[in-house]
Amino acid sequence: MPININHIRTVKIEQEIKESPTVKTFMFKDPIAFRSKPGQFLMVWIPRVEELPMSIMFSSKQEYSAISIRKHGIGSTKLFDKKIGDILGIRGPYGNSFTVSKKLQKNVLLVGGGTGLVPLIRLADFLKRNNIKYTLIIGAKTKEEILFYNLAKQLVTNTQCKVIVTTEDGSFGIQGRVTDGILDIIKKENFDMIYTCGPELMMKNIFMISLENSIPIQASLERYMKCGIGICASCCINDKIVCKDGTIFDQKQLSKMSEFGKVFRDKSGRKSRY
Amino acid sequence: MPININHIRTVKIEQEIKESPTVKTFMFKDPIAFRSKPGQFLMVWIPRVEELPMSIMFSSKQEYSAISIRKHGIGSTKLFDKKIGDILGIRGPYGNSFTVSKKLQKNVLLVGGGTGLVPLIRLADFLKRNNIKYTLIIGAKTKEEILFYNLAKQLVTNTQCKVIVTTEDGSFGIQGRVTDGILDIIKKENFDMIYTCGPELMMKNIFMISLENSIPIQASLERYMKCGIGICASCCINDKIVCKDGTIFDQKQLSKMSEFGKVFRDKSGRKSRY
Amino acid sequence: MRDTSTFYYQQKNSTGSDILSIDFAGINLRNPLLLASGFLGISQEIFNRLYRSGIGGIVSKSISIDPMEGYKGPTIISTNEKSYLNAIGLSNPGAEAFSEEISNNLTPLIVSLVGSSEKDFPTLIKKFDSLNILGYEINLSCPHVAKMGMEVGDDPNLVTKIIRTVKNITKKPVIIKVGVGSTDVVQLAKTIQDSGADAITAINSIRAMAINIETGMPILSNKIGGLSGASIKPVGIRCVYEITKKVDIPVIGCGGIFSWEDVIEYIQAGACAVEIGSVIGNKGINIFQQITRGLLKYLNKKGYKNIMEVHKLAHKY
Amino acid sequence: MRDTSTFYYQQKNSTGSDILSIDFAGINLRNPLLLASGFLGISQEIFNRLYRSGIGGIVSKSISIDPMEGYKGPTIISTNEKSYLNAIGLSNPGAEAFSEEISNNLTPLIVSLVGSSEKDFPTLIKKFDSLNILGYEINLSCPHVAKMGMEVGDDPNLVTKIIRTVKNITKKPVIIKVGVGSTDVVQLAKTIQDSGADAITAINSIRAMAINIETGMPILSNKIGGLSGASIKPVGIRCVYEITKKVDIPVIGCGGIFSWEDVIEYIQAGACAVEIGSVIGNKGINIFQQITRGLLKYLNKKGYKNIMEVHKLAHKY
Ligand SMILES: Cc1cc2nc3c(=O)[nH]c(=O)nc-3n(C[C@H](O)[C@H](O)[C@H](O)COP(=O)(O)OP(=O)(O)OC[C@H]3O[C@@H](n4cnc5c(N)ncnc54)[C@H](O)[C@@H]3O)c2cc1C
Ligand SMILES: Cc1cc2nc3c(=O)[nH]c(=O)nc-3n(C[C@H](O)[C@H](O)[C@H](O)COP(=O)(O)OP(=O)(O)OC[C@H]3O[C@@H](n4cnc5c(N)ncnc54)[C@H](O)[C@@H]3O)c2cc1C
Ligand SMILES: Cc1cc2nc3c(=O)[nH]c(=O)nc-3n(C[C@H](O)[C@H](O)[C@H](O)COP(=O)(O)O)c2cc1C
Ligand SMILES: Cc1cc2nc3c(=O)[nH]c(=O)nc-3n(C[C@H](O)[C@H](O)[C@H](O)COP(=O)(O)O)c2cc1C
Ligand code: FES
Ligand code: FES
Repeated sequence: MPININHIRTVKIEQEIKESPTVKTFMFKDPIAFRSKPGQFLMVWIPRVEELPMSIMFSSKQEYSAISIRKHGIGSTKLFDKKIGDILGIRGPYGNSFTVSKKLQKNVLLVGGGTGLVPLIRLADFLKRNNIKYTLIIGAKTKEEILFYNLAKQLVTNTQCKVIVTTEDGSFGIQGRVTDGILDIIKKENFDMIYTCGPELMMKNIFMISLENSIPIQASLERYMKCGIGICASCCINDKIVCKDGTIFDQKQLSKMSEFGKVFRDKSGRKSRY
Repeated sequence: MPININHIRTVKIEQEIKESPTVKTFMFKDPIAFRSKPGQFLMVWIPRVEELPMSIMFSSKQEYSAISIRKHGIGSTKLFDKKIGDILGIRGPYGNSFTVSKKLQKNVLLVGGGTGLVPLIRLADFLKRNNIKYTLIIGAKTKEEILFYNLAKQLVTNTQCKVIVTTEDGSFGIQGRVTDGILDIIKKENFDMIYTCGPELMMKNIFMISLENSIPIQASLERYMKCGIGICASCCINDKIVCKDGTIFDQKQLSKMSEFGKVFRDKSGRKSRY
Repeated sequence: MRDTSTFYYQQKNSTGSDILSIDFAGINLRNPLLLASGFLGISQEIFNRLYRSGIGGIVSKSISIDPMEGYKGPTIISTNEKSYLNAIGLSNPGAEAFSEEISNNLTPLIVSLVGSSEKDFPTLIKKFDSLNILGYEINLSCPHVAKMGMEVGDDPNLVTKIIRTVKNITKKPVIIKVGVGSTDVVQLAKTIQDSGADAITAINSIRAMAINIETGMPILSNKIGGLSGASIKPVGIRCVYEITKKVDIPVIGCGGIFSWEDVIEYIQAGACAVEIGSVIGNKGINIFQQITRGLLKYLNKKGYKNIMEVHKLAHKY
Repeated sequence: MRDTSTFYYQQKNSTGSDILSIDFAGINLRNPLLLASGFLGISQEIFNRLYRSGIGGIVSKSISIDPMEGYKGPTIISTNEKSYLNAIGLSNPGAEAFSEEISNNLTPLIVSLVGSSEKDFPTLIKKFDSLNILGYEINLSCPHVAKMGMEVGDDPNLVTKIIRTVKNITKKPVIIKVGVGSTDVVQLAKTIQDSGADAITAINSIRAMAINIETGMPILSNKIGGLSGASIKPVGIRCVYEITKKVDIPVIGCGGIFSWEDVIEYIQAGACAVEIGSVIGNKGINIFQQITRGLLKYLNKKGYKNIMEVHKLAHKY
């Protein structure tokens, strides 16, 4: 029997990692998500509470997968409050994935903000295993809120790759927003691709920078998602179905999106402005 | 996608052979039935008329299959009256098949009456391709009603195999019922298996003879069948579900069947005596 | 009354425990798996074989006063890998022949009855009431035989009349089988409870149809039939859940059970036992043993003492 | 009125022929494939994309007067490879926002409306009647929103009131969408015809449920939802067949269409067009092109001049 990835499968939280005061990572056994491509996401069922899209986090353990949750509204807070031994439901993996070509990509830049770092960490692991040089910029508000720094450091050990941190309050690394430090970094090296995930306004800025500097870009968009399988349209941006056509779009696609960084749809499907 | 053999598939009659005044063979393209094992049957849909179980007939053409119909009641007569180009529905193949062991079977006897010969012709072809010696006894009432004689003759050409015909009126071959001639034949050779299909009372007699002569036997039973997949019980004989446990039973199984040759169930499921 | 203890040794589960045994409406079974009506339901020897192979109980084919030949073929077709469409036309050997068939029955057998008015039932009950059977299931929900199935279930007055008539003349438990027809199944269940029935079976197959596109012809000889199998499981689960929210008499779940997981789902939805049919067309009768094994493994892993510990679990949320 | 000829060049099929074009209730479409309500039905840009990709027409998400957020997740789950269970809770942007969304519409669009009483409809129609749309589909059959779906469809008087109200205030065609609820669908269809509606869509998803056995919890946040996809196709076919036997207004078939074969089956059963939804979850929106290609191949092989030559074929037998 082929596995129906749309069928909710239950997993048990076997390990948790406190990443920051508001972000936790849960590990669970799931061979399917373990084999997913970098950038893909799961729909995560918090029983009798909510179902939320969550990027698939890096996990070094065979057959295991993970998610990293920022405590935010009701749904994510209930998820954040789960403990080892608790049951979650997952379906997926969904979405396309970051495109990496060994021929074209020799030196790439990864720019992540907040939980947008989740897919980038998996991507970093993928790049490492494919011997592609990368620089990862981790953006955070304060030192406390920096995510995955030690993990990222570990990944770049004994490679030419780099991890750079920016904090808005300057309590660690470069002071400023990720978008502030990025120009300097771009000028110093020849990047042939930018991969980014994070708040849409941050990505919009990075996209503008990528255009100005003629560097190709791939951005993973986050939209309100109900189905994850391209039938409800709640995730739409212009004529793109983010959960199915995306979540990752390239420069050409992003250029055509008048709503990128400007308009999103709320839970009822009404358009709102950022 | 795996093929659902229970799904009715339509086939077009591409060739017809008049076997006797009351029996016709229809050939049609069906790769699935072409690959069926000797002794299996199809459920044949005569659109808006009936659905009848029909043994799968021998067909020499790759990817083609065939059925041979005796004109009998309403259903089979409507089927018999079909013409080249007409559409039939089929599902299956169903049922087990004749068991042949190259190690144990060196010289076997095939005894068929009427359309019971259909699965035996396919078996004969199978035996030929496996270089197992056989003697086929074709039973008929009159010369006119002898089925598949030329085909059988063709199959035994350049082999050690034999075709023997018995007619009740003596108009061809040995005079008498198949069961009459059989004793002489059995005495002359060492048969290590009897395969039989035909009217149940005929098979019952052959079964008795097999017991008396200590020759193993496999008989293909025909019962009233509605579903062909073991759910309706209309085909039951004692605690056996003929369409699924059979249609082919061995000596040990037949020995335990108090209803064999005695009792059958009618369309309503009531038991009747032969 | 019924003493089958000497007939079959496997009265208990192979583990020797009572982890699967259930009890409802005065009916006690070694496990909750019943054969659904219409499947292999006319032969005592098959009943014995099913019981030997591990089934909890058996519901016979629906029996009418007179024998019925049923419709011409095709009477059963497959709509997808795990679902079937049937219009058998309630073919059955009739009360006389079937009461003879089961006259020496020792298996846990429920006789399914079908009639077109309340007047049929005294005659039917008379034929069976002295036999060694556990009770009756009355089929008010055959989706494809006019006047004998759903049309009865869709008429609440007739339902009440039939139940009262039957309860008046037998002391054995009376189970009413319902389907999703043109009446609200929860409303119907309330009527059934109020009329004095002992239990409800939900659901029968759902009125449906298939056309062969090559010819444009309806495939079933009766054109319209009943959809069964995996396709209808979510509807069956919903009915059991909704009925057991509103009604107190036990409900037997039926519809699309293919695995032990499906059995647990029905019991969590509120079922006190289950009936299993279509899967036999895919997996044969050994499926009962397979499901039993799966249930035992699950219950042992979870540490339950009896399967009924998961009963109505879904109602808690 | 509507002149989309300059908007999209593919008004005709790629063959340039009218072999797939259909006409019912004053609605003319280049092919019989409509997007079912609730699928991708809130974005004009997606409508344009769907039309470019070959769809015949579009039915919007059911729109209520006020915006609705819908239920919490999960709102859509999969019951098997080709079937889904949903309780979206009729989330929609509301009449105001949606009329703005489609204010420059050039696609063949039918607006689906949902309301809890006949009083809602004048307000709704006022928002849309001056826009470039083909007509309305009124959803009387949502199986999981109290007072806004099936409960309406199950009340024949309310159905009549709603249809009369709507027909009085608009000249555009009015299609009524029905499901299999607690009323006989054929009876309901007669009421709909008698009340003056122009067409019927059958069927909506079927009330159903799924429980996660690991936790014993209902999976959908609303517990009960609607079953759609391949599982319900035989029920949809039956409804279309039975309705078109008794009722003369056109019927749009819906439920479980995954292939061109399914489209032919619905049209042979009596459908004048079809709505397609769940398959998008499996095959994406290119499925419309694929189905169109399959239909053309079949019709050409059979020598038909127009797809409606197979209309109601199954009624001949
Ligand atoms: C593809 C994708 C990947 C994501 N990956 C992660 C991740 O790895 N870690 C993480 O913490 N968060 C991730 N998110 C965000 C996450 O799904 C939630 O949006 C967030 O947790 C807030 O949920 P809430 O219910 O607590 O918020 P609420 O209080 O309900 O709402 C706050 C805001 O969160 C957003 N939101 C709520 N529900 C959803 C939903 N179903 N889909 C999308 N956005 C929603 C909306 O913008 C909403 O306005 C991802 C989102 C998407 C679309
Ligand atoms: C496994 C199997 C293989 C068969 N193979 C062939 C074959 O190759 N060629 C052939 O001509 N016939 C074959 N038959 C018999 C055939 O299926 C019909 O029984 C026969 O054609 C008479 O059908 P009828 O509708 O014309 O008869 P009717 O007039 O309806 O009935 C006459 C008798 O035919 C038998 N019969 C009718 N319908 C069925 C049914 N659905 N299943 C079984 N028996 C039935 C009953 O004994 C019935 O009393 C086979 C039967 C079985 C069970
Ligand atoms: C071939 C067939 C015959 C049936 N006959 C009966 C019957 O006689 N009486 C009855 O109450 N239900 C009958 N049913 C319905 C089943 O008992 C059961 O309710 C339905 O098939 C759903 O269960 P399943 O999905 O496990 O098959 C029949 C179903 C099938 C497929
Ligand atoms: C996620 C989802 C949302 C739906 N929303 C609506 C709706 O708003 N209005 C409506 O009339 N039908 C709605 N439906 C029902 C569909 O339009 C359609 O009738 C049903 O899904 C059967 O068709 P299908 O099997 O092709 O999906 C919805 C179905 C699904 C799965
Ligand atoms: S989340 Fe439903 S279409 Fe993307
Ligand atoms: S024909 Fe139905 S069980 Fe054999």
